[in-house]
Amino acid sequence: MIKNECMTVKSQKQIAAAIFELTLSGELVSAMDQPGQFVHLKANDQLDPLLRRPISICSINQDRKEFTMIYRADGKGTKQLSKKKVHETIDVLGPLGNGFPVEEASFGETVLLVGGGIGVPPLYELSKRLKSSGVNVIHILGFQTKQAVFYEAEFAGLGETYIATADGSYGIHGYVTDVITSLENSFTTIYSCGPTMMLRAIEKEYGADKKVFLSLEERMGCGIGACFACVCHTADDPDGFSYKKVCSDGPVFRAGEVVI
Amino acid sequence: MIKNECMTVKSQKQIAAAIFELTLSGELVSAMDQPGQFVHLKANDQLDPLLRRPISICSINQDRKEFTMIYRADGKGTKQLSKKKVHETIDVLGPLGNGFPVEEASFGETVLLVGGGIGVPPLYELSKRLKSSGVNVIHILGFQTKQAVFYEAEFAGLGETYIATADGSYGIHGYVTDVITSLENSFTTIYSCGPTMMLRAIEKEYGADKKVFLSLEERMGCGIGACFACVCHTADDPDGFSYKKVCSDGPVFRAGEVVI
Amino acid sequence: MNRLSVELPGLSLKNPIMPASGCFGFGREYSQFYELSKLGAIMIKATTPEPRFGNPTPRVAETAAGMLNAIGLQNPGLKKVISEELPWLTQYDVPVIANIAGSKIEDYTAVAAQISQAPNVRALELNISCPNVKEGGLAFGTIPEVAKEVTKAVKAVSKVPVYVKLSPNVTDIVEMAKAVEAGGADGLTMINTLLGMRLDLRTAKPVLANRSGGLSGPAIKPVAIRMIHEVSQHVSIPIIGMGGINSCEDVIEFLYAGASAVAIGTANFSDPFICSKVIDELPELLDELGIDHLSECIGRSWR
Amino acid sequence: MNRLSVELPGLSLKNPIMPASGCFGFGREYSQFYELSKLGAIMIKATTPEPRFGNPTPRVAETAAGMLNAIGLQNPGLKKVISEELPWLTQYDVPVIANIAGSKIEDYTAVAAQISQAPNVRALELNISCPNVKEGGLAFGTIPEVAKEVTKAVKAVSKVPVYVKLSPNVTDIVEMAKAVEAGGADGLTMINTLLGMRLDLRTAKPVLANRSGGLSGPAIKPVAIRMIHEVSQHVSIPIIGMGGINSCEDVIEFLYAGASAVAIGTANFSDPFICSKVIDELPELLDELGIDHLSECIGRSWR
Ligand SMILES: Cc1cc2nc3c(=O)[nH]c(=O)nc-3n(C[C@H](O)[C@H](O)[C@H](O)COP(=O)(O)OP(=O)(O)OC[C@H]3O[C@@H](n4cnc5c(N)ncnc54)[C@H](O)[C@@H]3O)c2cc1C
Ligand SMILES: Cc1cc2nc3c(=O)[nH]c(=O)nc-3n(C[C@H](O)[C@H](O)[C@H](O)COP(=O)(O)OP(=O)(O)OC[C@H]3O[C@@H](n4cnc5c(N)ncnc54)[C@H](O)[C@@H]3O)c2cc1C
Ligand SMILES: Cc1cc2nc3c(=O)[nH]c(=O)nc-3n(C[C@H](O)[C@H](O)[C@H](O)COP(=O)(O)O)c2cc1C
Ligand SMILES: Cc1cc2nc3c(=O)[nH]c(=O)nc-3n(C[C@H](O)[C@H](O)[C@H](O)COP(=O)(O)O)c2cc1C
Ligand code: FES
Ligand code: FES
Repeated sequence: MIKNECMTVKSQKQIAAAIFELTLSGELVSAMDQPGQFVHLKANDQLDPLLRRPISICSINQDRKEFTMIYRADGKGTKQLSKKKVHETIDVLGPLGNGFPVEEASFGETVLLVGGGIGVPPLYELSKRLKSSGVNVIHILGFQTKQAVFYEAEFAGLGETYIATADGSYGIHGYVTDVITSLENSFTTIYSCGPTMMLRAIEKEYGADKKVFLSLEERMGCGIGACFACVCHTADDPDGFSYKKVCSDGPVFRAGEVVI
Repeated sequence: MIKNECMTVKSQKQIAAAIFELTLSGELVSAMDQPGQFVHLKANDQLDPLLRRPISICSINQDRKEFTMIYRADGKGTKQLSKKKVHETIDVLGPLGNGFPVEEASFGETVLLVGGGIGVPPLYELSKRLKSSGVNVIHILGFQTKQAVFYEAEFAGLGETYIATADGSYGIHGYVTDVITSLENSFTTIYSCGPTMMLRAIEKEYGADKKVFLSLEERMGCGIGACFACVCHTADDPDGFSYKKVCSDGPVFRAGEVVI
Repeated sequence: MNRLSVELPGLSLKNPIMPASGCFGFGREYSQFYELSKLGAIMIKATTPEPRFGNPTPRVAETAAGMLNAIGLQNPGLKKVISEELPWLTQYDVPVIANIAGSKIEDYTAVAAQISQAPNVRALELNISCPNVKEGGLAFGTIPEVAKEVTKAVKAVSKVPVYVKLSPNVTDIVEMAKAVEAGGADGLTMINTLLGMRLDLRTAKPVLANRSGGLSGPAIKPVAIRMIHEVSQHVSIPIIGMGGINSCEDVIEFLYAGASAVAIGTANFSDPFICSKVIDELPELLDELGIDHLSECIGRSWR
Repeated sequence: MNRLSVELPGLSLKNPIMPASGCFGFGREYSQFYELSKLGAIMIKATTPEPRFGNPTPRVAETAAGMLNAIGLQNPGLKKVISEELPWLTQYDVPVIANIAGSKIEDYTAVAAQISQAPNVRALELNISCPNVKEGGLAFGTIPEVAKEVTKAVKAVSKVPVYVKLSPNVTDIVEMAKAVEAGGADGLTMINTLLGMRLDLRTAKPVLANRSGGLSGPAIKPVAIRMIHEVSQHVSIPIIGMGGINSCEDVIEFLYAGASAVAIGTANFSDPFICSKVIDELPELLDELGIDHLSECIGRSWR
């Protein structure tokens, strides 16, 4: 059930270069049931910026009716968001979309959670859920550079965690795909979120042999499936009329389901 | 010398229905030398609302580098202004325009200060200055209704003060012009600020016999004389090409100087 | 007395508020938020004879107090709209205005002839002004003679009144309005989006895959008001106004300008409850303004 | 090397930044804030043969991310501009672009012949697109043949290159641009304001005394970018771009679209230092984008 609520800022802090962690509380949290869903936010009641911003849910605390997200303050909307202080409110529409299927991994299995940049956050709630189902989680998290790294300790607390940086300033020098190749090939499933290039590489390499779930990004209007801004072709009809909407059919798709 | 400064909110409080008193501090105050000048404000760094808002200077405290203004939070810009809290900053351009000529009244003279609604504030600094020059000040302040009345005590502390309300809910029932008529005709000068209708009535009645100074209002673009948004005809050439700019030639004009 | 009711050709509206075409799909998504029967009417997504996938993504870009879109008329095609979407909407007590589009006159007549027979379709909205479609659609919206022809052709086959949606991207909007009135239009809807573009600072290329797109939202409201103000004084058919409406105050401004009802587009994206809210809040604003019935507002700026 | 320099017909610009006509008077007021010699050029307020008082007030109204103006070309007239304003500006090392307006061809030629002889006037900007003047001025900006004629006539008498300022209120901006190019224009400036209107909620009447006015500011930027993007691919004369510029990023976007230099209008009102700031900040943005010289940006969206 999608809700629209002015939620209250519980905490806001910068946790890496231009990266903020924001916790909100409100009734809307009770509707959050899948990792990988997102919320659509408006941090102002003015006309500039006009549109909502889609941000993934990073972790959920039902007891406290709180959820946390992590975002990069880069453009107008996210910068405005980063100025919100404790006790102020933010207009939240959510939870939106279909998240990662936790049930696809069973007790004792090993799965890879592969994240790139601001694609990392939704993997955190996912990892917590998988872990509590007894799944063995391995995290491979890629960042541009050392200053951009966040949540290493949090992920490490849940399972083996590899950090890669594109410039080699921290962790493994290279891309997450390099790290996957270097691992022993004992995993059954990949859950991934990050830049399109990264998702394409993962789909290409592992889409055929493993269960692979990819969370896509697309520019959005409504965020709920009404405006057709965020469609992609389905893989079985790449030039035809059939489509999926990233906002309401996704953002998580099974590899091979849509054209990315 | 006009300055542009991000000034700091020292206090902000509501003092009547939708009426706020705001005190700002900064170096810009040192340039404020006349009562009746105004500042041009922008309370946001977004594009909505886009334009600055002209607000009169109500009182100046050079020692503390502070000035106070009083405004009605009515539309977009002023509502936004009213949300600004202590320690936040506001972008101020000022001081602008030419204020009331204090020197036109001499020691021992009696002058009327006639204000209507949000035209009342600039008369406060004026009154303080006149008083300190030994001028006898009488205030006639008109408001719509009881809830809109402000600064009665402040003005009463400086001189005789009459409050009129249009609906009779407080003070004298009627308009400021009614009050003037009822007074003994011993004053030499009127300084006035308020609705155009009121200024016209005062000009018509007293413009010929008394020294009358009127502060006009006009929609503004630049506020500094560059855009020609705020012009009025001069009284000696009411259909011709000669003009005055309310922002930079005014906002205070001598009765009979411009067409109002 | 219902202070908000409006009678227009083919349309008995409970209130003057309807979602604008393309901003509300076929209503399914927004039905999660409020009862669709509450709406004055629904303008459904443009329907073409065949299904269309539309343009590549990105299809939207934000601008100052506005947005650009280049959806490219994606829709499931006439058959599916008639067999799936319109029947679904019959559960609600709300008249449907079917927005129809195409690239040649036959497209328009093909869709009009069939869709106008659906029981809940009470009017057609001829989209002769979509800026995001390459194949010649532009001429319909910018050349008065062509606009008149397509209007005439559709009128000849439609079972319900026909409203023509005008493009603001013309030198003389009054001339266009008069042409479609002469072609038999029962009403006008205006305005569609302004043609615009946004470039990406890093790549230097357009943000939209389609390069240019249609500008909507509050940014275009002054243009819409100006055009409706002009056109309403020169035609005798009613106007459904749109372009940047975001509040009750905006609705009243459109009525003052000369519109008889309004549609809300982009604002649904920032506030999914906007249509419902505006309907709830209108009576209070009328009280404040001392207006008994909404109809008193129509054209008050020039009457 | 000056990374910001631009060479245009008649104009050797230190940088591509100039205040737009009508938003900077004749420079006097802004000279309180910064050294005018810093500017690439100055586009002065429109000059007509005789003094003009302009329209009644209110002359401005705010809109979402924009504003409407209906100043009505108030100016002191040719004689005073030549005897008082232009000489005052000679104290600054800055080329002047004289914006000229009128209601008949003879007005334009009369002003052009004389003002183009002023030593610091390096180019003319033909304002054939002012939406706020009643007497027939509209035809110059909307009918290609008429625009071509006035361009030709002015070219025949001007001592300096002639830039023609295009109105966005047309169906086909490329056609207009080509017409004035054929008329001999040395360059284009675009865009002027969009026609718009705002109504007062209480009175139901237009906020502007002139009823309608010209819409400027960030709201219109996507329209400006789209038009410059189109026109720059179809003419071989340079474009000075304007419409909603508020930042360095906006400047670069206009250059990418195809402008060779830019003018800043409305933004001067919210930030009197805007031109100066943008000039100061441009080099840093070029560094960030890895651009050596600004000229590399021109037309990059379509090259
Ligand atoms: C399903 C989903 C989940 C996301 N989760 C996160 C997250 O957890 N953390 C995070 O930092 N970012 C996330 N993003 C990306 C985030 O939405 C953009 O970074 C953000 O919208 C940019 O807004 P801005 O104000 O910074 O930029 P601006 O440049 O002001 O944005 C302009 C417009 O472009 C859109 N836009 C710009 N970049 C993107 C993008 N990458 N994806 C979609 N729209 C974009 C904006 O929404 C806005 O409409 C997610 C995106 C999607 C689609
Ligand atoms: C010289 C001068 C001094 C003023 N001093 C005061 C003061 O001390 N206290 C006070 O409360 N008000 C004062 N005003 C009026 C004040 O400027 C307006 O009330 C204010 O601009 C309205 O802004 P808004 O955001 O509430 O309204 P909106 O409706 O959002 O305003 C829209 C646009 O119209 C302009 N506008 C609306 N009303 C007026 C108006 N009455 N005068 C000029 N422009 C207007 C706004 O500036 C803005 O550009 C003064 C006006 C002038 C010209
Ligand atoms: C995402 C989007 C899709 C649109 N699709 C259509 C469409 O299919 N048919 C149509 O006639 N207009 C379409 N429009 C235009 C709107 O119906 C409306 O005329 C315009 O957006 C102005 O109103 P607004 O500012 O309230 O959005 C679309 C607008 C948007 C933003
Ligand atoms: C108050 C005002 C006055 C203007 N006067 C003129 C003018 O005299 N001549 C002219 O060619 N353009 C005039 N313009 C248009 C601007 O030069 C510019 O083309 C337009 O405002 C778009 O740029 P902007 O969005 O940066 O303001 C005026 C604009 C404004 C806002
Ligand atoms: S964002 Fe509107 S359909 Fe997905
Ligand atoms: S407001 Fe611009 S000249 Fe007065």
